[in-house]
Amino acid sequence: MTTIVRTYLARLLPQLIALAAVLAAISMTFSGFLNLEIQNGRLYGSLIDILNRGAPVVLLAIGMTVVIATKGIDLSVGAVMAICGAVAASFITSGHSLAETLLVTLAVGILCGIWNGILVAILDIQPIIATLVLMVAGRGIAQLITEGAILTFNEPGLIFIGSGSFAGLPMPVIVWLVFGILVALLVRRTALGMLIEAIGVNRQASTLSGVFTPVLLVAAYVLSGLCAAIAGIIAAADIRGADANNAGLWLELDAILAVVVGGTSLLGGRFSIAASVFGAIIIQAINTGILLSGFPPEFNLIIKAAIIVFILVLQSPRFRTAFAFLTIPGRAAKPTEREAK
Amino acid sequence: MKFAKALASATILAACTFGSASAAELVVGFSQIGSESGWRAAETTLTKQQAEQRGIDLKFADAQQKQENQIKAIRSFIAQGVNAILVAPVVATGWDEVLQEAKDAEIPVILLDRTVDASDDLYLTAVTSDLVHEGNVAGKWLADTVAGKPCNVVELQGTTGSSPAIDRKKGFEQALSGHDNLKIIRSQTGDFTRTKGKEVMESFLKAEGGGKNICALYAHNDDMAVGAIQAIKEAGLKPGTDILVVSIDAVPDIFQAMAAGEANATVELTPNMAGPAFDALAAYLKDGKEPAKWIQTESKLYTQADDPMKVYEEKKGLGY
Amino acid sequence: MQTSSENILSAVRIDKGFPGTKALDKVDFHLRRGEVHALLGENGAGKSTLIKCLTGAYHRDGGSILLDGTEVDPRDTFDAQRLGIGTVYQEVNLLPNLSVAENLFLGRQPRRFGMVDIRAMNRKARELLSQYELELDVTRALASYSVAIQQVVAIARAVDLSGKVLILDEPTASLDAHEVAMLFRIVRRLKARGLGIIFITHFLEQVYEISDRITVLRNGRLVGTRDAADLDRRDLIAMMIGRELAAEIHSAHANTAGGEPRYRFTNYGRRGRIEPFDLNVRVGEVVGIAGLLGSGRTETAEVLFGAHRADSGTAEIDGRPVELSSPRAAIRQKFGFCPEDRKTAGIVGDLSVRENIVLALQARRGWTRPISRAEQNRLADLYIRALDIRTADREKPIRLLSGGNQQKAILARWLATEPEFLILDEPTRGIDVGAHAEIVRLIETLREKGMSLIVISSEIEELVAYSTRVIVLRDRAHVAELDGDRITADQIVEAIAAANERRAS
Amino acid sequence: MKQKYLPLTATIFIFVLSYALCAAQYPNILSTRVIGNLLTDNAFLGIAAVGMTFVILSGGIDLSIGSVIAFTGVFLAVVLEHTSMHPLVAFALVLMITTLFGALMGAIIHYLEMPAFIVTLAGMFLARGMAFVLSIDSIPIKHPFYATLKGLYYKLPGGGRITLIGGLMLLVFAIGILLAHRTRFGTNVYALGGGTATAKLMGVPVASTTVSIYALSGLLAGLSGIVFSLYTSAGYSLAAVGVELDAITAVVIGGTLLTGGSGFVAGTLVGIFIQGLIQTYITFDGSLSSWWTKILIGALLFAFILLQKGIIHLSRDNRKRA
Repeated sequence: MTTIVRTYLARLLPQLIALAAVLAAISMTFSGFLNLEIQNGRLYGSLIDILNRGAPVVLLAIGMTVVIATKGIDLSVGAVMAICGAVAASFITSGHSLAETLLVTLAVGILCGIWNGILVAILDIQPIIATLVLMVAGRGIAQLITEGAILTFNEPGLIFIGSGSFAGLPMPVIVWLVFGILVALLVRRTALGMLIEAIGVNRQASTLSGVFTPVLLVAAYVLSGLCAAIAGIIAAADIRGADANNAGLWLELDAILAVVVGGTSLLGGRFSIAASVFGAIIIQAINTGILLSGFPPEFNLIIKAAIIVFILVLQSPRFRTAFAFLTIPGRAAKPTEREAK
Repeated sequence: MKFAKALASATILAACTFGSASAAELVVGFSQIGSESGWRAAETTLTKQQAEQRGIDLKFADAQQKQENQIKAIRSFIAQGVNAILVAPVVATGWDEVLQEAKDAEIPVILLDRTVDASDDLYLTAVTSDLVHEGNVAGKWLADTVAGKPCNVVELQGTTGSSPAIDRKKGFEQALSGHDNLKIIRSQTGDFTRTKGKEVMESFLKAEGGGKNICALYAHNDDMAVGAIQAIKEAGLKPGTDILVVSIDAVPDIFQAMAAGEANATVELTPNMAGPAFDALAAYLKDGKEPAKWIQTESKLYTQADDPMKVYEEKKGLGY
Repeated sequence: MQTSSENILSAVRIDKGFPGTKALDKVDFHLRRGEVHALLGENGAGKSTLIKCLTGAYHRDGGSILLDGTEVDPRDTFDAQRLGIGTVYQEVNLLPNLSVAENLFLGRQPRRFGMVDIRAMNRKARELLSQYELELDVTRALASYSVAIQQVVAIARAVDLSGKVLILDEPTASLDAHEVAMLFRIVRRLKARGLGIIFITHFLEQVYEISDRITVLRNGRLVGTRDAADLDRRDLIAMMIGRELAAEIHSAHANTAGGEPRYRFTNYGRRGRIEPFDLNVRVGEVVGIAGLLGSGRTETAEVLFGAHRADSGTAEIDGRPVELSSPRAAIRQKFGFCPEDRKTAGIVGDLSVRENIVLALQARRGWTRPISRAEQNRLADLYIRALDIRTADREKPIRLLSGGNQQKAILARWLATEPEFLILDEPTRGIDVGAHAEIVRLIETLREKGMSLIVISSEIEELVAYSTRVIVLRDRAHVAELDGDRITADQIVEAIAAANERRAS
Repeated sequence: MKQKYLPLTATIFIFVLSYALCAAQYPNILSTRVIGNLLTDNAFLGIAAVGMTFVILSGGIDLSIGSVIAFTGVFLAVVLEHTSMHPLVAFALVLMITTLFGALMGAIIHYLEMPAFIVTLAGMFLARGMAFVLSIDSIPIKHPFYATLKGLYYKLPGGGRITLIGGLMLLVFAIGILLAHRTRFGTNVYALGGGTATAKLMGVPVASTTVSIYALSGLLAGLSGIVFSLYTSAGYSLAAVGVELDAITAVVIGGTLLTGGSGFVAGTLVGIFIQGLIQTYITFDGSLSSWWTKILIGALLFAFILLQKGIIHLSRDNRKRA
């Protein structure tokens, strides 16, 4: 058991170090950063903000991780967020119950995932192009539902999901924690994780070994759609309205970055949900840090880009080989060790 | 049902079948920026309504927030031979050439809601509010309200680089200059969105001692203010009381907030720019009467004293 | 025979090691001008390593290479080519999306005014190919031509580029007899032009047909170099495997399993891949499949396993009709299949040995019923021990294992599913001698346990050793069946050759 | 007809057919104005798409071009406003910067073995960030030389114009076609798209080709930025958001496979024209709401992908039978 814990820690070490470094850097520019207090029965502080604000990207990153593990990519998640937010808002305002609204919204997310999955798995279209279709059209669909306006609602139950708190933590944090753990358990306690990794590494060999690849591929995109739906609900609930234009805009890129920062290769295969979650939190920490630092906003992108480039270069296979001592055992890429013939 | 109908119309459109091209009446092209905010949607709705009332055939083109698409649309309108063109320019610069083309083709152009950085003989008139003035009104209100007491202000800017963000900041700062008691302590972009407004306000609150150092919030649009109000409430403070909230646009939701005492003031940017524009156009086409180069809409200040719920009811059907 | 005593290429005391193995141990190799020199040895003997050292694909650890008497040290294959050593591989290493002419002149296209002169390039390409009796539309994509033509294009490119030494690494593996004949005509012509040609193949007949001299490697060491005319087949084989062939021949086919066939495929086939065939397999029987590459061997396996759905005929197990529409369907019937192309269709490289072993079993159980980690470990350890899979531990990514151990792990993957019908496509290709023997032994054991097996192999002696029956394929059709005493290397070769002759005539 | 021209021919056919259908409904679409507009309005996108075509042909992707266009515009505006530098010198300088920027990304992709998607995504953030740092205002460019350049156009009968930038786009396409099909570099790009490992074995200088491809994309994005600044006479850091997706779409519609190795620069031009035609049609119709515009564009993209799939499928079948 301890060895499993140790390998798990070893896997997450680079992300933990990067997160610690980012947090340390922020607390140097802003001294009250690490303060946590209880206010109105909930934890209150910048750290909590990071967890809370990171919720959409964390959720998207969870689904994106699984999609990327299959050697795919899902560019449509931002648009699906917008669609699902719009669906949730329009259902709740037209008088449906919270349960119905949530069910329908999640179903719409799943439907979007099935569409992407069919394009990729059945029609065999390259994932990046297949999901581009929904990325382009999806926001239009969301606007079609809201007719371009911000569709506001006042249903306390739905609002609670966005800004309520439970056990001292904001609801979005609870949601992604629970969902993340559920997905992690789902993929690791069942054989799903291994089968998905097998598909990502070698689809042909997996199919020949009897893995039901089309179904699993579709399932990966469905999971991604589901994650986007939850993220969309949270984003809408957070501002008590569905903003079809801005909800999830460009978040697909943040989610992909989160997965890559989390150390999952864009070429598919080995993945770690936890590492991607940390990747998303790192990205959110950078965003929040920039806001707290008081730098003028025109520097936001440059700071973000610089930090991300730095983290990615540290993770690149070549860099890892050149500075092997920095890498952790068990995960170090070994291009030097040639395949013996 | 609406879905199905719209789908059918799109199919027809995709097939490029012959449509019933209506003749005789006035054809006006309208190049809208996009549908990036509720205010924008309301402007589109109102423009279409106004056109319908006057029996004008409005050709609507959405530019998806891109200037290049607007230029393309204007050129297409010229090629199509419309009678007049309305443009809501996404950015102030870069219009000389295409406006010159319209002028050469003798098609009058009316600018809506924002002006451009071009010689004023290139367009018939501009129906806009004064963005700097809006900021100024907001600033004045704040200065009058705090009346000499020291006050730390946090500012939620619009999208970095957009002209409302730049001008509303400028106007506000002008109003504040000379009032040493008012100080902008933090200013970040909230991208004109509720989500970002809320997120940025949360950081402001953390960064300024849980909000104790903040006396007022100035947001470049109401949407960000609405987001920020939620953040203030969640931080355990009373928006409108502990932190004064002043913003711009006067969208319906801010009136609800004002009615609840959570927002203090907003400066109206009327979405009905098309009405005055069509009036000026009609006069011009009828007897060649050149309108003034700038038809300024009112930047009306609304406060909690102005029966916010009544305004809300008036505005909520306009597609905000 | 036109030979010159002058060596065009000499490799002296070449050393090359990989972690854990010594791939080449002070190997000497001399190639004369105008000779075809066969380089032979079992898989894993060091042929490929030697070639890669000569062409700079590997950097040798020791020894020297002399080309035309001057010492050379090619940095990479391109450098070797520039020096005069060109190589043509079994899998054509050209770009299928480029035109034939572009493939021929990539990197040295004729230019006019700084632009590629496409007309001149196409003209030169046609001229060049006419030397090889090829009349092609050189502007068409290479992919639109057969492998044989692509092979000739590759040779034309290599010779045109280098012009001193041509290395042919199993060039005939996927060619039919007619194409082989064409290729050999070309090789003879090149030989007459004074090129030194190194020829690597598994087909001994071809060795005798074309080679002047033969060098044999075994376990990374030089066994010897002989004139082809002075070395008879038996001696050659003895040099290669280090023991008499006779010892290998097993009496397996004597105890042919009796009883009714358990698996009955009738008129089974798929248009464009394999002609309909009849095949019956009994319990405890090994059916060998012989034939040249491209004769439909792999296609037979794939259609049996449902990797490509059959579009004609029926399959029955114990008289009960079954639908083998996909690998999953086949696996439900307790089928297993080790594909030929281990890298692309067999191993899942980044996953551990353990995961590779449990993959098929897990896939059959479905994702909702995971095999516990303890059970996975048990299975992995069981097969690592049983099949002697050499790996530091079961968590090592399988891509880091040697070919033979990868092959054993894939076998283990299927054994873990306790199959009753196992299809092995080239189970011994590209693996070292030790593993080779173990796999042959394993096939025996499985058969004795009552499993039904189909084994495809290009190594005829191997087929002879374990098959109870041998099916011979040619031109994507089943053409002959040998059983009992008729299963001998000569008979099989004859069947293949006869078939091919019939076709050639 | 040669197999490899099939996707290109299909694309051209679709373009001509849709043009005819649109013209049947709105005869004004046939006017020289519309034709002139198609060239002028899409000039910057077309130029950037040429670079994107090379990147995609080699099997890569470049997400940074939109940001680079914005950066170029802002850089030019700032330089021309604050210094007395001649625009031509500024052009040369900015092209050098964007080319180096592209080359740097190419080098990171090749030497650090990082996926192009991520490297150019970071490049996208960086270039946009640099533009912000230079200026957040939209700065008009009032240099007389700009007016001179904009005054250069050929007037067609009927009011249409072939502008300098429209002509420049055609020139860039012509050079791009030559570069792709008539130079060793071009063949090397296709070779990389056909398979990096094999290309390397065949002696293609993989490192320098990869770096050159991204440098070329950077150069053309810079040129596209110059064109954009001429088009709008301004520099604006929020300009050209999402142009990379438009460029990718044009390349895909033009028949180039995203997997690399197959396609035509000329196809991209047709792809650009098809996109331009769709926009023109939507404007002419003038009744489509914002959202239906997006949905329609997505649907058309999907239709083109399916069409391509179909063509490839057919051609594969033909080959098997041959």
